[in-house]
Amino acid sequence: MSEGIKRRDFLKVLGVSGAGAGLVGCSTDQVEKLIPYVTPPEEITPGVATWYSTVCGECPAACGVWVRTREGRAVKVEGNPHHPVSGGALCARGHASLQGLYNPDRLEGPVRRGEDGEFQPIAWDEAEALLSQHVQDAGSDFVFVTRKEGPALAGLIESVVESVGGSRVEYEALSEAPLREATRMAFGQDAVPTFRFEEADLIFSFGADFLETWLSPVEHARGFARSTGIDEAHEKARFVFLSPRLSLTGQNADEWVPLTAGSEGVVALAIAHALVQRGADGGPYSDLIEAYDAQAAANEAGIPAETIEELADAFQAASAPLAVGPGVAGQGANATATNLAVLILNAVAGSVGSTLHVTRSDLAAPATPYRELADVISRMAEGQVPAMVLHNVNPAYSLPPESGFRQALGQVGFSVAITPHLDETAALCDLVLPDAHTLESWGDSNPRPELWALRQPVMQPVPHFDSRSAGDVLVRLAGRLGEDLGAETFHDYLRNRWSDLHAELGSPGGSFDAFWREALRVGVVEVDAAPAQATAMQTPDRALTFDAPELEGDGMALVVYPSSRFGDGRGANKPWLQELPDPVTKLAWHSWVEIHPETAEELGVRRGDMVRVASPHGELEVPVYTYPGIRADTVAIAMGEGHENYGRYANGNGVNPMVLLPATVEEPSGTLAHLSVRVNLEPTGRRYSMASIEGSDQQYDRPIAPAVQLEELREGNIEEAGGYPTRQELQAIGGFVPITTEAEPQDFPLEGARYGDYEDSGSTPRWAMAIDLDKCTGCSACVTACQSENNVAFVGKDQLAMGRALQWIRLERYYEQIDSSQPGPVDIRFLPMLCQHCGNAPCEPVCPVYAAYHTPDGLNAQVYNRCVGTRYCANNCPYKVRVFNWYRFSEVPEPLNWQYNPDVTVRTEGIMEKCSFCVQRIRKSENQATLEGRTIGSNEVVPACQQSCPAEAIVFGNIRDPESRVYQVSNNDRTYRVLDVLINTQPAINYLRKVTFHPVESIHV
Amino acid sequence: MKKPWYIAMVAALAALGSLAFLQGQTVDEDVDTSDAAQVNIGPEGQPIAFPHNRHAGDLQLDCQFCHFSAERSSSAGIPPVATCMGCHTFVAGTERQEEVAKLRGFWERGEAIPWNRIYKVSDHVSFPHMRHVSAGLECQECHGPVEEIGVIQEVQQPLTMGWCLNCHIEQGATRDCTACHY
Amino acid sequence: MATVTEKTRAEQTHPDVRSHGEVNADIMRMLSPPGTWWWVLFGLSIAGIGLLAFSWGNQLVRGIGLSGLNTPVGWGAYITTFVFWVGIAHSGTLISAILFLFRARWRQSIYRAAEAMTVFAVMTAGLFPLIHLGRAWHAYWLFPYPNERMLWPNFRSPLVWDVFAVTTYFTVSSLFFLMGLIPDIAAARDSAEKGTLRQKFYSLASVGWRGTDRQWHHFGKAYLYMAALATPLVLSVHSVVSWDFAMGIVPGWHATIFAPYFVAGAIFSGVAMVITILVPIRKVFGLQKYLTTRHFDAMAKLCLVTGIIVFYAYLNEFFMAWYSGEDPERRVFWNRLWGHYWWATWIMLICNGLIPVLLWFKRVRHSIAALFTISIFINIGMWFERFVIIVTSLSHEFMPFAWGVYRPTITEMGIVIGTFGWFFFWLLLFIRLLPPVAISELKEVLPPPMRPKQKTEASR
Amino acid sequence: MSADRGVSASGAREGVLASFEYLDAAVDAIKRLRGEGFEEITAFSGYPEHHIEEALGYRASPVRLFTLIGGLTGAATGLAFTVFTSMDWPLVTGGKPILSIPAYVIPMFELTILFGAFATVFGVFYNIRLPSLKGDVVYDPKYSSEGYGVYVTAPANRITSARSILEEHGPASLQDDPQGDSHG
Repeated sequence: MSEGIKRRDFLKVLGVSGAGAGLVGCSTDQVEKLIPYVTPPEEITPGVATWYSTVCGECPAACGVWVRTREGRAVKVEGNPHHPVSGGALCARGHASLQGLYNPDRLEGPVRRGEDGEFQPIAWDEAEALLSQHVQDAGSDFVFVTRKEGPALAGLIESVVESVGGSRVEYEALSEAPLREATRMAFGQDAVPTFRFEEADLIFSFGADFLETWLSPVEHARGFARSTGIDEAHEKARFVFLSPRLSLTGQNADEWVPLTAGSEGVVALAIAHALVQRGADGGPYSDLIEAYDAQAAANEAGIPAETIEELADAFQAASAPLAVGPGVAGQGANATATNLAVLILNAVAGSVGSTLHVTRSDLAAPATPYRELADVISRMAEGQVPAMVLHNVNPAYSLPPESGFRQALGQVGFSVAITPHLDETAALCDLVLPDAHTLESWGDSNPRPELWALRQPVMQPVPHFDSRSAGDVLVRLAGRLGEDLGAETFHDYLRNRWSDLHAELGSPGGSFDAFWREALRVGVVEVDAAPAQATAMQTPDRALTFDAPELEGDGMALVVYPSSRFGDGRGANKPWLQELPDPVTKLAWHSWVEIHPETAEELGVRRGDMVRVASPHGELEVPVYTYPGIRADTVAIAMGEGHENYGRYANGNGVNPMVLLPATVEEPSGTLAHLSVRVNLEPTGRRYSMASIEGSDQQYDRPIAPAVQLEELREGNIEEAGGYPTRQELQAIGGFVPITTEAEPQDFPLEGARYGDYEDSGSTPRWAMAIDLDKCTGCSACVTACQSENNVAFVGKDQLAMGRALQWIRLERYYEQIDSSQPGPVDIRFLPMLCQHCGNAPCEPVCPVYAAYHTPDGLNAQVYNRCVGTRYCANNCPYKVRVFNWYRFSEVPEPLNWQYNPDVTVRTEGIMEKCSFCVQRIRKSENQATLEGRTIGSNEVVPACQQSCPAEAIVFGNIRDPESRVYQVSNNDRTYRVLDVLINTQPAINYLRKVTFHPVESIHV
Repeated sequence: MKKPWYIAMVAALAALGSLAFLQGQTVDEDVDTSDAAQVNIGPEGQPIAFPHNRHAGDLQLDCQFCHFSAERSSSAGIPPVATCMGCHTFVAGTERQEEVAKLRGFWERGEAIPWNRIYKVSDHVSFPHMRHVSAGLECQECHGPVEEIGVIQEVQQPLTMGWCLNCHIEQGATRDCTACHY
Repeated sequence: MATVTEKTRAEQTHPDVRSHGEVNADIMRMLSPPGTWWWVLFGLSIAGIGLLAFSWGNQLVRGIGLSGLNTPVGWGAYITTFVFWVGIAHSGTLISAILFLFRARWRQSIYRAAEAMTVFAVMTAGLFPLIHLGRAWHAYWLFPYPNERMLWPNFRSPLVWDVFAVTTYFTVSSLFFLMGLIPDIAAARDSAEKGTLRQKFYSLASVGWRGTDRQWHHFGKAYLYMAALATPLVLSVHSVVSWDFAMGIVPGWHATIFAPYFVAGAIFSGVAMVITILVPIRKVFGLQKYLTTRHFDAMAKLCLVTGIIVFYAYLNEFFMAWYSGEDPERRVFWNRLWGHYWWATWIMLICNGLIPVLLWFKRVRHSIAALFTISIFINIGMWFERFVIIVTSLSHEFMPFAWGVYRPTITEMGIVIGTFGWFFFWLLLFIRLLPPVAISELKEVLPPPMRPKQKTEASR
Repeated sequence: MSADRGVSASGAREGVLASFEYLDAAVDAIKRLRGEGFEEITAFSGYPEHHIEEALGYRASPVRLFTLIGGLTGAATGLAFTVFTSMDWPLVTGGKPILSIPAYVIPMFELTILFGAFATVFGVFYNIRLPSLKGDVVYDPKYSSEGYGVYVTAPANRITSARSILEEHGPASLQDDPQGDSHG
């Protein structure tokens, strides 16, 4: 069927060690090669997946993951259920790490800048010799810049740098330094607190995007969903978001306090003040708190004073309140102070020790903030840095140009970049060493004191690229520098460190080899958690100003926030992430500036108009996205896009907001202040064709994503509260009578259809799904998970702008209540829309060739190879979940195609496709069950979306079995089926209504 | 009067009908036969002239001795060179020892043997070997009398959908499309 | 037998036609070697076919993505034009079959051209189901033929009904057309000079027709039965086409009124197209004798009636949408009038609802120029009607979040325009090679030659 | 009418072909001939002239039977085919029954028309013995444009009386046909 990548091409690569690699993608007319192993790796069976546990390297949260490999190739990344951070879930960026591994823009080998200024290939040994030579010569002036790495690699770097007496700078564009500094000041601990969202019953977020980028999103999302999701006892935590802009996290809030940018600190203190007035203990900060009364804070924040009082009442009333923030976007010149203020609020409310824990931190040395890099830059500029290594960092992109990094790098005698692929920084270096991808290299992580995890290579290095892991390079470098590490490879070095750790931990699990193997198998080692310490606050060791910072320039405050898809921009060259519609704006492949509709009106611009955004430090042109979730006096731009030299999928997409920012150092934490300028917008008169999947953000009273107020739910009258009256029709005799529908999703097929294969289909499973909209956070991880599992192609900006996105899951987002003018309830409904596998599927009878039909086990099947492409089914699908292959989107450059899942057909042009309920997983489980001589279990099959969902909102199984989880979850007052009351499609997907605290105006359809 | 012309007319119609039917009986071009029946490599096609009749026939080796994963995986598995060397380290072969020499060459060079694939269904078909093995199907049902053939160079069966279906219907196995197509 | 009485000229459909022989002479003159204008038009239509071939070929190679279609709007210009041509195809059989059964005396001189138009229009329409397929090379899977894979088409699908309806319609209307041609081809054979290629061709095509009593007898009966078969067929075909939409649950499609609504629309557009084509033919060949104002008057009246039905259907749709109380239904129609595609809707309403009102006036109906202009407006309006029904409905369905906009592309326009070249290519060939006016049937409505009075006592 | 109709006398046969300018003349001539017992008459005209058919006393044409049988065959085929294919590989679509008869009515209907039409065409050709490129039929090309022809055959001994009857009605031309077996 597919002329492009054939599933069985994977067999060809069986012996990657051997000749196989070159043969991938050879076209079908040739006789296909079968490449067996020379010696078989015992754990690999062709056609059967092998799983390896490792650590995700996409962000510092370091989730534990399992990687599924087939015939020696990684094809899917999934959360490691044993790992407390990921808890079995994974975010979109984690899934997309595969496209980093197989990225066609990875360096094919080490390159050195020649006389002509162009990069020339160079042999590895030569390159390493060159490196050690320069490091040697540089001696104490040698600088090693790295990002936050695992303990082992960090330690190795440390010792290498020390061996020549040089200096090491650890740089993270998204720095939690202010939080860390505030914690140090408040509790005398150089640590990042852990936040237990799961245990909170009231959550205040002062702009912390803890569901997207802040610290450990997946872990937070799980806890958040568990606490704010309604439970059997009809209890749910409440979430208030205090920030000038609603991030995705904010969109999940029950209430929004749209305060002015930077005023989070004073508001937090004012709430604390109000609490103290209500009898709480201000502790050492009592005097400080005294200074901040509600009215003053309210004035500064541009909100009514009552709001602060109400918030204080709520916070006091709550049994386990929790306040977090601010996020990176809120890091102004007073970032540390604001963090401190929020910690004070927690302390005053007594949350410390319950929902917020400050523990002794064994983390590798903290990411030193921008200040130290700034010093290095000045030294570089003065030519005092003869040699430096930049490992997996991209300051040339992620720092404001004003920092002068680019120019300074030019003054460095010999600059070396160790990175898997060329980026803006590497492009300026003299020598570039291709680093192995994290999925190809060894390493470890220690995200929490009590948590250790190993990173192991899940496959042979991708043969297209002659890469070496930084660890190995550094071990050899140390050797050349005369440092004796007692290790030939980084693997040995890691083992040594871990054997020390093993001894340190008192030799758990007997011999070290056993311990090591177990660590590799399970993927995580949990040691006795260090007791939570220092819940008592100390007096601050220095004075701080909590007031909102004075923003430079005039016009509207500019919020620069980390993208939930690209973080600081390192994910930008992964098509899946580019193609993933931003959870908030539903735009893909480009940048935008978010401005309030009223502001847009004043400016005389519409959504999609190009505007020139000018700050005192720079300007850029970007299309307007009118967003009701942002204050009228604020605009926001996401980081991550606007790359110039980062690969074919990133270059030229959108803009990099850093050009608008000054290189201001925040004191005392020394991080880069993101919130520091005001900007002016000026229409250019040009239009921009935005790549959006959003048709309308309104439900028009249709039975799509209803909600119910908590009180109503408790009283059990769900129909009145946003429910739908039973449909009635007028009949000749008897007047209005209810329309009869088969009520239960397990009723399939109709009696009349029980023939042939369908005779006993009353007893076969009917696969069904339940999605709890009260849990779904709209994070869109399921979208990418599905894309990765089901070989869903990406289409690119132009095609997506035409409305040809191929993703099988569309995360719909509807606005019910959203008002940026004053504090109040916010109600935004998320609806993961995928094929509903209707019992009465409108798409099936219209297909002329039976390409769409219903299987006896209740799947709405799409037979790709039978499809002729009339698109009638898509027209007739009321949910619009069928997508069409307009071109041969599946033909992607080598080796991206190595990621394709061998269990799923790769679709070629002219074919309709859609969610299959991961039928390949169902069949696999059936085959397994048959081999074991049993029937398939009701909860046995876990589709990719459910597996990935950090909020645990999705449940899949056989709904005919009353014991199945899907049946039990669906058996709920809140259960409804989208559009069912309107068109009686009898979907197999049961949604559970969102629950709100405020009244929901009834929807009558 | 002049009857022949309309007799001819009827005959022509009949001819057309039967033509359509015969066309139906033959394999359609959309069944990706380029991967299936049509594969026919030359006499020197396989890198090593491996005599199935010698191993599976004379020596009575069990198919799954070499195709090790047939009973537990959807793919039957191609024996690693090590498996061959298990015997051929000692057995130099009776006739055509040069072929065994080739094998040893591969082994010494640590190279994989680039066998040419003969049996292959289209890419939109998933064929779980284990289901068929566990159902007690003989390998020969699909692969023909391998134990009598020397160097396998062409498939013995059409490997087309109709051919699969006939067996599925006879055996009372499922006819559901998504059993094979997904 | 009673003597055949003389008619006064006023009562006759063709007052200016004096004798039977004159008819043959005039019609045969049309088959004489073509003039430059014909070659110009012929060249244009060849160019059109070239455009069609290029655009379609390009689309086959590069992918259906060259069209502007997207996820909410899976059907667009292609299906629109398909329905347009199928509609055009309806007037022919209507005029030849239904009016034949109704014994409408004015059909004789126009039905041949109308029928030819029908056949060619179906040939054109038949291209689009192929063109719009994602995998056109698998189109034959829609036909029920015994195959190795033991697969059959899904007879529940309106598209399979379509395959049956359209192929049947093409076959039957072609048979009807060719059968009616035989006596006239014989006439052409008799008038062509011996030994020429034309004469050979005609004598072959006339299958030895002699015009004997027996031949006329069975022929007339057969023609009647064919008409009786074609009448329900012509009504069924566009009903089936309408069910392609009405069977869907798409708001704006799912309506019981669709079958009659579409049939009326089809006849409306078909008759308009007949006028559009006959006016120039009449002018060029000087057929004023045969195509009198009374013919055009009758066609105009037919237009008027069907136009009124169509316009009623429009209003009815809007009313039902409002009356249903369903938001999806209501919003679709609101969106038609005021939404993204408002211009298409208003073109449709003006061309099909407003302009035909002029046909109430006899002066308009008797002005060939006015009729010609109006008929062209109607053709445009009817194309947009289908566009509105298909595109506006699909772009505004149940899930607001999935609403989308469709813009036709160059490729689509090229193919749509190209098919006009294809259509006129056949039409031009036809009027040059075969008698475009039915000679024998025309004579049926002419007064037969009678003996001068003084001789009549011979019959007692 | 055709030679196989009516009593054909023994012995050699001759024929006469008369061309008439006027319809009523031709019609009267035919009536007279039939009155005199001449049954083997072929009339030529350029268009279907019901006066002539009346004069020759035609009854209903058997073509309608072809149409009827064809139509019924079509309907039966349509039903059998749709039902058979649905049962041959039962697949449920849209929760509808395997046998969705209402949907099958449409293919049935179309096949009814199709088969009916084919049968009709076959029927007419069969009944008028066409196509035939037999050249020896007595025929005058001008009939297809104007005028009428009356061709009568009779045993040699009676042919003169036939010729005289024709002459009485003032034919435009008159020509003898020695074969006398040239009925179309």
